[in-house]
Amino acid sequence: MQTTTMTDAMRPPVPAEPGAGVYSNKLGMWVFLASDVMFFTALIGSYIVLRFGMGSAWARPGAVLNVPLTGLNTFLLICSSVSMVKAYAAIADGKKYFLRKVPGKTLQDGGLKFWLLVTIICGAGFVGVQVVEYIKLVGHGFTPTGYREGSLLAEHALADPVKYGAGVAGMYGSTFFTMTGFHGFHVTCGVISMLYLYFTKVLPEKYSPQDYRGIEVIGLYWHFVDLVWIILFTIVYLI
Amino acid sequence: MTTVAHTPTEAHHAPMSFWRKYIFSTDHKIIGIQFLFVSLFFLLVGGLLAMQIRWQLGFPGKPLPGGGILPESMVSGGVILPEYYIQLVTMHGTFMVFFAIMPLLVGVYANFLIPLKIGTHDMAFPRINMWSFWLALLAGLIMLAGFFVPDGAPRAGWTMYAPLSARPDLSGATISQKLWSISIVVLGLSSVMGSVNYITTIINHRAPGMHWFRMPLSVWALFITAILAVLALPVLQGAAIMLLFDQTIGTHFFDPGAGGQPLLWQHLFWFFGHPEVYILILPAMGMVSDIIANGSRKPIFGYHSMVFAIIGIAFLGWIVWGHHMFMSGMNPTLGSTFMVSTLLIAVPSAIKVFNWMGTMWRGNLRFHVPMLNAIGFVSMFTIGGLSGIFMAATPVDIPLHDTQFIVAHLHYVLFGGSLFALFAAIPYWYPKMFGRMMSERIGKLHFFLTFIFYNMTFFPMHIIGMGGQMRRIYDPTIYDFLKPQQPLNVFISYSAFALFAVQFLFLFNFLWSLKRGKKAPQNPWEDNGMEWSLPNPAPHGNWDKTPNVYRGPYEFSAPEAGDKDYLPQYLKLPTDRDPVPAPLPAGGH
Amino acid sequence: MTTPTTHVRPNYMLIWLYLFVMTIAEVLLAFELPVSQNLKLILLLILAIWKAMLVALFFMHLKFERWRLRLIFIVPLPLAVILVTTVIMEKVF
Amino acid sequence: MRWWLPDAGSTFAGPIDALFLAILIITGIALVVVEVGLVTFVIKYRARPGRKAFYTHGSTRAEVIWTAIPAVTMVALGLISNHYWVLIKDKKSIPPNAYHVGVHGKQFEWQVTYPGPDGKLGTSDDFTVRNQLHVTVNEPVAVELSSEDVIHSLFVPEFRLKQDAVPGMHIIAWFQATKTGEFEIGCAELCGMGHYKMRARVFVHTPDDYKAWVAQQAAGGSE
Repeated sequence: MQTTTMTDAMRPPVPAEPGAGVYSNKLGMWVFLASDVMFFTALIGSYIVLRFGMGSAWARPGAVLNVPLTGLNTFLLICSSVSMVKAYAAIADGKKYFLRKVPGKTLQDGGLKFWLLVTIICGAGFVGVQVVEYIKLVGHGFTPTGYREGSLLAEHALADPVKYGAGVAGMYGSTFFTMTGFHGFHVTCGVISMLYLYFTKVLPEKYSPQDYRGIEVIGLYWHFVDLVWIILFTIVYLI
Repeated sequence: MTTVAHTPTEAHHAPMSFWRKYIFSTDHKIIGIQFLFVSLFFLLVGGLLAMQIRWQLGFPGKPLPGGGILPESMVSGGVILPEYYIQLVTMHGTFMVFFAIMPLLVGVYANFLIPLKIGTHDMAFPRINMWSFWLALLAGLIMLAGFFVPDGAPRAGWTMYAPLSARPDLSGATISQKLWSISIVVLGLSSVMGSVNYITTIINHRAPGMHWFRMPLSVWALFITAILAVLALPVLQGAAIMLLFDQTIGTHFFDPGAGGQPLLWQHLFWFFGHPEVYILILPAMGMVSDIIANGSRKPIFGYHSMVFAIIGIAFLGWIVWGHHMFMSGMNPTLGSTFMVSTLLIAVPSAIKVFNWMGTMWRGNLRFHVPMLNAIGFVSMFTIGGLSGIFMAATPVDIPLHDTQFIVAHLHYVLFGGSLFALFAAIPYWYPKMFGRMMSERIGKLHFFLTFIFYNMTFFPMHIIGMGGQMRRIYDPTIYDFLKPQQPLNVFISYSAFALFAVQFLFLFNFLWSLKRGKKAPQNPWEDNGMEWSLPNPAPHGNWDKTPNVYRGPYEFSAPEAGDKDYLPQYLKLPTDRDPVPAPLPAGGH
Repeated sequence: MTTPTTHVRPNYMLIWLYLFVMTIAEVLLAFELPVSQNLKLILLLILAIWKAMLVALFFMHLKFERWRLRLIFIVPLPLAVILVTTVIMEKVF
Repeated sequence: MRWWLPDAGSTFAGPIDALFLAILIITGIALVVVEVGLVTFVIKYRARPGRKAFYTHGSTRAEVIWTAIPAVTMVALGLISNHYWVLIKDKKSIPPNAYHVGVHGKQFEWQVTYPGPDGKLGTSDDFTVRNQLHVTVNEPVAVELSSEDVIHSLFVPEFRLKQDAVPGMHIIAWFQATKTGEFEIGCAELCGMGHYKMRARVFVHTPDDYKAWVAQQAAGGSE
């Protein structure tokens, strides 16, 4: 598979010196993920600090947020993560196809095209559900500035200030929308990148067991986004 | 993400258009040069702002010369208004830190030097590198736009302490405060892109034989700097996003009325801010190490401890941020912890200073302009480092905190440190960039005048700071206790004007030498670095064939060198064996 | 030119099942089970970290990478912990 | 012209100034060593034809020495400093007999609230005076700092007193003035365009004068 062009000969055989032991795109993605850890540290850390500063004044879990809907979303993201890793395994084994019959089995065997499509659909589904969630929340009166005056939630909060954390609703809205919003932004970026790869690289069958860098790198990003969501789901929705 | 590592370098086959070659270039050297011109421009802008600050402090109430061209919202009858003065101090700090010193050291020299010094053809991701430059420029322009919107530039100091920065009704600046946040988010993105590139390139693209402990200290310093940037900038980005949301959509992160915490901003800002301080000085230390070894014709004294000192400074840099907040009402127990970690930074810094001196000891010193400026760096950085001890000791920090003493300290580090290092680095690698030498004579004149006026400007600031003059005050003369030291303020202002004027010598030298400078020989400084195996200026794609590295970077006056007093890393002696490249990783490369 | 991946591939569907079961356990723990607030908090955090570890180790293959690559992802974590604990200590006068 | 710290006006000034002097001597020695060394090397080892530099990669012993000396010095300095830091800033160090006054920062003035004749803050006989802090000499005073809008910083150079006033936080700073007279207060944290003019005064009275002043104020005095 190695086509030795003039350009390749000029470049150092990567890595010339023992580096991280992986190709540069993957290394670069890992460094970027380390950087993203710090970005989410700023957002999540601030949430933890601010919430800690409030004592027990925070709204009770499930009072404002729709946990079953988000539970569905979590399920979607976990599914997309496993389909992503299946896509990676498929291309590493050279399965470029969509679905193929396996003798002696009823289920067809999925290839890269199938699993990446599943990932994209689940990812897009996640974003879609999040948009629906936001619209519903804002409709109920939950906004980044707190409970909107005269809204349903504001009335509830008046009736049961402890359950709805009436005193700190502003901070609740601020942290909730910032954290989940930037997570949603990351998911959206991932879906767009995967769509781009799907049409420019996966459908034309440009990946091979010798070179599947794009799939592995976007996979790392995608699993990281999933990982952040696992943490967010627990600390924002359940605690 | 997938193809960037293999952008074909058609440079060797077909001539590229002017636009591809010099404007939307992916060549690391062109990007470095683009950064150089842009950040020199911002350096000039920052300097102009500083002159206005000095005018106001030296001569409060007197009309600013040429102030007539400024609009009525900034000056009244030629006299600087308090609201404009605060914009001046805010934007001076912002421009100098984020758009002058940081891109000059990291944007220019990380881009330019890393591939050349580790013997590779370009960055790992050349296209991301190009984006990094254009985003940095965009961020700079957004920041500059602050001066031209209604209400003028941001007014909360470069540290943007909330809630002053979060509430336009308190600061008086509505639009530009938001522009500041947006600009910083964009700049953070640019820095992260650049740093991911630097780290990946250094880890994975070193030429055969360039072991970790054969890398020049400049590359080590830039590597550690990139690690600091990649981990610190996102924290600032996150904080700036929260600030932006506070300013625009009404969130309450830093709003004490709704349970927000103003100190949270300070913690996040300085958690980024202290590593940032080392981002601004480590590359300078690295380049100065290279230049001092060259000027002394001696191997650097204690190479390994120099590397570990850089790593030590970077590590300690993460656990000292609280020393910016000793007076902020932070828990005093935390203050004690931060004091100890801060004082410990003196140890690696001392190692570096003494090792530089050890390098000069029994050397054969050549006083070319880069060497002069490097010696200037060592002596001035020492003052800056030592004056830091006063403020690290918490009780002594009480009278000195937020006074002109800290202004003196930070300028000794950033001007006496980083800028002197740049005055050394720019002429040193100028031939590699442009193929010509900068004038030695003007360079020496510039060094001596700068050295004198610089000390006359910033040393007295220690004294007025001890006297208690607060930072960022518009008019010190309204205070009885500051009135007696006003003559010193006047003296500082005159020195500052002279210092600024002298910098035009450098600017002239820089621009004039582009066309008229002496043609550079291949290795003008008789240096050992990999970059000097290339013609000047270095061609696109650097080497035709990947070079081999045979030894460490500082083999000056080595016995094997024979009658020469230097032994380049790329020179193969009969006794040297060719290094063996490492095996390739799975999944592509 | 390239060397094939040498490690035995983990059973990804099994890990998916773990994640799924643990998510359900989390929701049940948060809303249905009668345990004290503090215990709930600790159990939820343990479950979340466990899930995150599963994703990082198996889906992101950290279990099969060399230490020098793992290090890249590990380095920011103590920094995050330092930042958050310090700022929280702020409140504990 | 003043070339030193402002005149001492509180009990903190003694230790702080002594520590300042100690650090000045330590850093002064280090500075002289470095600068004299540099100048000597520049003169002594300047390039001369036919000379070659001494080829060495360093000396572990020398490096251990110049690592150990700063390390020991800094740890010692840290221990000494911490003693006084705790004395000045720790909440537990505020003398129990301290006289509490409230200082409220606001763009751009200091509002000082006095406890009135009953000696307690938060009671109905409190009264507030703009930009004037009146205290008794040789008596510990605890300043309860708060802020209306942005971060301010109460700074009295003569007292070596500086403490930020942060909105949403209640911070107590204490001091004990050692001589009577009138001193200036400045704001040491950028608080907006009027930052420079956030100027106020401290009046340090003898106990009798202070009592007279409080009585006059409580009676709806001239201020």
